[in-house]
Amino acid sequence: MVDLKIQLGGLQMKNPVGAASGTFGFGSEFEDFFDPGRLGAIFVKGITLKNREGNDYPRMAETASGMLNAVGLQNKGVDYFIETIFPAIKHYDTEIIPNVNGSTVDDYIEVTEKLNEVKGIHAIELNISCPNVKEGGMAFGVSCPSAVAVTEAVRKAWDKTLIVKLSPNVTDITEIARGVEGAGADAVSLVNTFLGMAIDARTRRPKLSTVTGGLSGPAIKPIALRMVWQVYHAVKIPVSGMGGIMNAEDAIEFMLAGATTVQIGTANFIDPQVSVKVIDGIKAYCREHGFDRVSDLVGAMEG
Amino acid sequence: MVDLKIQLGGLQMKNPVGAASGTFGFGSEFEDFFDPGRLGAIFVKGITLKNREGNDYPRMAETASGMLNAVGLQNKGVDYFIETIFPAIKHYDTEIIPNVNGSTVDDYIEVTEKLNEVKGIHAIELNISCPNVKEGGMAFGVSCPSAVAVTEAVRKAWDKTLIVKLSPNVTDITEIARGVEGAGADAVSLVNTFLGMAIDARTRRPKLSTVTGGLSGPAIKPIALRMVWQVYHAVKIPVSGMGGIMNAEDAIEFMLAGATTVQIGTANFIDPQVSVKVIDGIKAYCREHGFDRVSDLVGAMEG
Amino acid sequence: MKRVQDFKLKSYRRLNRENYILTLQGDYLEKDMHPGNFAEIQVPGLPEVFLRRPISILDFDPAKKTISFYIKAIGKGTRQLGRLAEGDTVNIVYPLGNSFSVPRKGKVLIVGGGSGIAPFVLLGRALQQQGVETTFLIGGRTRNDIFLTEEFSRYGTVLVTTEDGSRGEKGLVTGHSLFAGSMNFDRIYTCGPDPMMKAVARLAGQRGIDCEASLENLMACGIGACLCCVTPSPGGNRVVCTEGPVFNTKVLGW
Amino acid sequence: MKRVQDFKLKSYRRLNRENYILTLQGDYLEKDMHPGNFAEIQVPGLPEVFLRRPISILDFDPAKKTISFYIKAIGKGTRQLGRLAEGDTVNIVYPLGNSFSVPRKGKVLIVGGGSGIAPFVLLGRALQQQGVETTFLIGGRTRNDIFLTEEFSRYGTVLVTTEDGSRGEKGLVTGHSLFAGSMNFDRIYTCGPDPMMKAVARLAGQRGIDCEASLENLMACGIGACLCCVTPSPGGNRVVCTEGPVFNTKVLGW
Ligand SMILES: Cc1cc2nc3c(=O)[nH]c(=O)nc-3n(C[C@H](O)[C@H](O)[C@H](O)COP(=O)(O)OP(=O)(O)OC[C@H]3O[C@@H](n4cnc5c(N)ncnc54)[C@H](O)[C@@H]3O)c2cc1C
Ligand SMILES: Cc1cc2nc3c(=O)[nH]c(=O)nc-3n(C[C@H](O)[C@H](O)[C@H](O)COP(=O)(O)OP(=O)(O)OC[C@H]3O[C@@H](n4cnc5c(N)ncnc54)[C@H](O)[C@@H]3O)c2cc1C
Ligand SMILES: Cc1cc2nc3c(=O)[nH]c(=O)nc-3n(C[C@H](O)[C@H](O)[C@H](O)COP(=O)(O)O)c2cc1C
Ligand SMILES: Cc1cc2nc3c(=O)[nH]c(=O)nc-3n(C[C@H](O)[C@H](O)[C@H](O)COP(=O)(O)O)c2cc1C
Ligand code: FES
Ligand code: FES
Repeated sequence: MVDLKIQLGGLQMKNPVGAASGTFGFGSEFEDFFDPGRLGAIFVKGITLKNREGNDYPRMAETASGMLNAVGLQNKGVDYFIETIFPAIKHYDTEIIPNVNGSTVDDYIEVTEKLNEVKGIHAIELNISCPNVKEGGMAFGVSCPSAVAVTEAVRKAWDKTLIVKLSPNVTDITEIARGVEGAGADAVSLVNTFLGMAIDARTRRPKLSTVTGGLSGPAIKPIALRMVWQVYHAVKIPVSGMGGIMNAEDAIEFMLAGATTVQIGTANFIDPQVSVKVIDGIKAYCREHGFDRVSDLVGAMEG
Repeated sequence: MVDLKIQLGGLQMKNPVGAASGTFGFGSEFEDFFDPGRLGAIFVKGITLKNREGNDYPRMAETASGMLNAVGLQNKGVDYFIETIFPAIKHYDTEIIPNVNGSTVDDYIEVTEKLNEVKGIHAIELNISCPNVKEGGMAFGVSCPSAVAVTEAVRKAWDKTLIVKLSPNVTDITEIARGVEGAGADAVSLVNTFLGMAIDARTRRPKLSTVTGGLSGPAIKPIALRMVWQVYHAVKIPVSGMGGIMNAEDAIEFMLAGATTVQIGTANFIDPQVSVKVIDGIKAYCREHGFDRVSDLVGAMEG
Repeated sequence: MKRVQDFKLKSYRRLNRENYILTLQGDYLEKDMHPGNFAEIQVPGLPEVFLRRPISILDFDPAKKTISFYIKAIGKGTRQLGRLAEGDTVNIVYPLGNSFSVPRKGKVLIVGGGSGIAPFVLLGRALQQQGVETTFLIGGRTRNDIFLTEEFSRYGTVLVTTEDGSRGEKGLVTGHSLFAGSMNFDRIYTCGPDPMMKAVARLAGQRGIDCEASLENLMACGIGACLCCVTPSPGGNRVVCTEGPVFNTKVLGW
Repeated sequence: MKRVQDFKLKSYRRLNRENYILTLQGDYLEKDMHPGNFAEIQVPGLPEVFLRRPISILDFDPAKKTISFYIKAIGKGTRQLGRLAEGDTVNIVYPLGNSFSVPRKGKVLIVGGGSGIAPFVLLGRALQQQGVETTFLIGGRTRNDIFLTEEFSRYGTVLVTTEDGSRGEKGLVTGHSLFAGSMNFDRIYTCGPDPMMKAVARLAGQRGIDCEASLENLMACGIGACLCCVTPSPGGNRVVCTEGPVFNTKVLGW
């Protein structure tokens, strides 16, 4: 028997595998494929204060072992989430974790305050790393003072587990991680997408309406893994690791590098059942390699 | 007739395609496959003041659409290059461009001063972005003041075209590009490899002896392309673009994004004849799309 | 119910250099499929093709547990699918998207071009079953670009236009003489290149005829999870893979 | 001269579940190939396999323009190569690396294990042509891991060890009774797992016999351009793909 339970900050998860924000809708999109309640957590798609239409089409481009997206946080706003979406998904036997976004610190605070009143939400993920919005987003996550400022502000408005999602588009991700740790984050999640771009040589035009977008998928895995390893050694709070996880082996590598939990993103598009396969694969690995608790994998890479 | 000639700073190249440092040896390794003199330039493998053994085995790991390397600048030192290697390759009808490395600013200066005396070398590439050495290397390239300092110092020791090779492992590559432009660089080349890592889940050990290494190949192309485009709009000096170029189409995308010349790296390992295919492909593209001069491609992406 | 499922390539029927029909056979076949539904096909064996490709369901046979696709090779993925051998495994997510509305009686026109004709075999059959009188108008550059007309002729009248006049009337579908006369259709269905569909929608609108278009779009997930596949509309961005691919063209503001 | 060249898969011969021989045929075949040379084979159709794979040249036939490889499926790439169908295109860079030295007369011992037996067909033949008396000592876990002995027996005496004693002497190659007696070999050649080669080198050294080992190593380019493939030696890091893969074990300090 392998104990899959894991603790992310104050949040108890029944297994270490979550679905990454923006890649799993609100969970219901996957109901035909498996019971979303099997996941450790669902990081639901990015939420803002008000309704957002997102960016113009085209918003997506395929790249070698990856993809660029420029969705731009299309969503119906926090009130709609609280009133309409959450009631329809809260019965899943898993943690529903809203991904909180804003153009200004006040936006972040307002969204957080509203979520703070909702029973059944035990953690939020503060997204200071979205590369696809004109204002706010990644701008907060690539400078230490602004990352600290927004984390501190949100910390005051939020009573439960606060996970801050970091941008990989920085020189030193450990500096930002330490900053948000000091500002009261209970955990960090990384990485969000890398700022990238694609051009159609034939038309000589950018492939995305926004020119640049966020790169995700296996292409970024080696960089994401390195950052998780660096942050694991730089802070005391737990890390939720992601970036190109396609199977259980990838997930295990992130845990060995120091991730307490993992999130599956782009892989959900390739195989909608991937997350349950990852859960089963982690369990099998623990059994085979003599780990009684999945938590023993965390940081277990041998130097 | 398409005019392939192109000007990189003061350096006249007969076509815009170079071989990237560390991926083409000194050129002679490819003689069986094609005449290295067909290239616009050969950026020969990284040179240091003294002989370096490089890092321990294993130095390489395959990743999704890419590879990690941790060679660590294995080379026999600048004197050996000047006395033994250069005389054997200088007959190639192309520009031989040494890639200059150092652990300290003085190292860089000393190597440069020696090369400055060599007839037939018209440009050097100052590598301030090697992620695989304990001292110097990338450390110079990820902070603007130190990038500026080493560029200024080398500028004084070097009379001809000075190309500075930038690290992509930074928050804002335009800041560093502007810094080295101000410090006297005639051109910038980008990108060097991304700091990444790989773990063997079975053995729970890092795949590289150095734990982290440099990621190259098509996986990084979208990020490299974005950086070239940003730098093109940030500085007046020309850009030599690279990162995952596998074919002519990729090379054209870099030129459309703003690269005056391109460099082929990892692709040389997959197809040793790739660079001539890229030259031919660029020529064909120009013919098809009505460009008389390859230089007209530079920055020709339509917003 | 949507499924991810492995199939075996049962037969490959080449129509010409660029067009082919793939028939897959599975241990199981979902039966709840409707005209306009599509599948997300995983392209095996090509590093450059990372994402699945959306392809309309051409036909299916519950008894044989087969499902087929009509594919036009226009790029890396669609070319690679055409290189598979019989017996190869192909993984698909299906059935996806909404479907064309099928009235209980009346007279309809179906206008298709390019690979946009694929959904019209299932649609034609469903319409016939309801006793709807169907006219198919299929356009292409030359007669070598016109496919599936034999199939369509089982379900209704087939008209053709080609740009070079090598088959049917010369010109674009929207220039067909049909549109000159009185158009007593209750609905027009269209699928094909965007400009064609928009022109058809305009002609329909002018005559007050209801029009449904099935849109193409770059998709990542096909199940409404990524929000990559949007089309603008007066009411905001619409998610093509779940709200569509079939839209009433009024909804799109066309 | 080294070449990058497309070949067609002419025949696939499966030895058992994990071991097989691929024979490729080309429009042209480089003839200047020597025992110990290898090729960098591009693995088609698998996104996870980005780099070529180094594989020793098992044999070649200038008349038929064929070249063959003995491959043990141990990972992604070597498994995928075993899934190719006849007629598939395989691109290789060849011939690469240095080669075993072939003396003009005398008596030699060849010690091989695992996939490390591949270079010894060409070597055995070359030695025979020189009139050298050759003994092959091949080791494996069980008799199901012993291959190519029929080939080898054409060029010399073949001895076998298996760990379970199911064929030949029981134990490791280095435990073979041969090593107990007086070893009047002029040279020992070895290829296989590192620990085996090191043990063989030690035994050779103790007896003052010259020893050549062909090393395995992770390679990116195979042509000396990347410096990824190194092995430590008292004289510094050696580049395995150009200075090797064959080294005199004294050079390696073994
Ligand atoms: C709901 C739906 C149903 C479809 N049904 C069919 C069908 O039955 N048969 C069929 O042959 N095709 C169909 N398509 C189109 C098919 O999905 C594309 O042709 C395919 O994805 C192209 O992939 P590729 O790898 O061959 O092209 P790529 O190499 O990826 O691209 C080649 C070129 O085509 C453009 N392109 C690719 N996909 C699309 C797209 N979806 N929309 C607009 N431009 C695109 C690219 O930007 C590029 O310029 C359908 C699309 C949708 C959304
Ligand atoms: C000069 C030379 C000649 C060779 N000749 C043959 C031959 O004739 N027949 C044959 O079957 N094999 C031969 N090999 C070994 C062969 O190259 C590897 O088995 C192959 O590259 C493995 O690829 P893969 O994708 O199947 O394994 P992967 O999936 O890439 O790796 C599977 C596991 O094997 C390890 N591994 C992979 N390659 C090597 C290597 N080269 N050295 C050490 N560990 C490795 C990996 O680290 C991993 O743990 C030779 C190697 C060299 C260097
Ligand atoms: C289409 C798409 C939409 C995304 N939307 C969000 C989002 O709203 N909020 C967020 O924090 N991250 C978002 N992300 C980032 C992912 O959650 C994840 O951090 C990233 O994709 C890296 O993981 P992966 O490589 O496994 O996909 C999005 C990613 C994709 C591909
Ligand atoms: C094996 C290897 C060795 C390299 N050595 C050097 C080097 O010595 N100096 C340098 O500036 N860049 C070096 N690089 C970086 C390349 O020149 C290039 O910047 C990088 O690989 C990105 O391009 P690519 O994706 O086309 O390979 C090396 C890259 C590889 C893969
Ligand atoms: S393709 Fe992902 S939402 Fe439509
Ligand atoms: S594999 Fe590149 S130098 Fe040997």
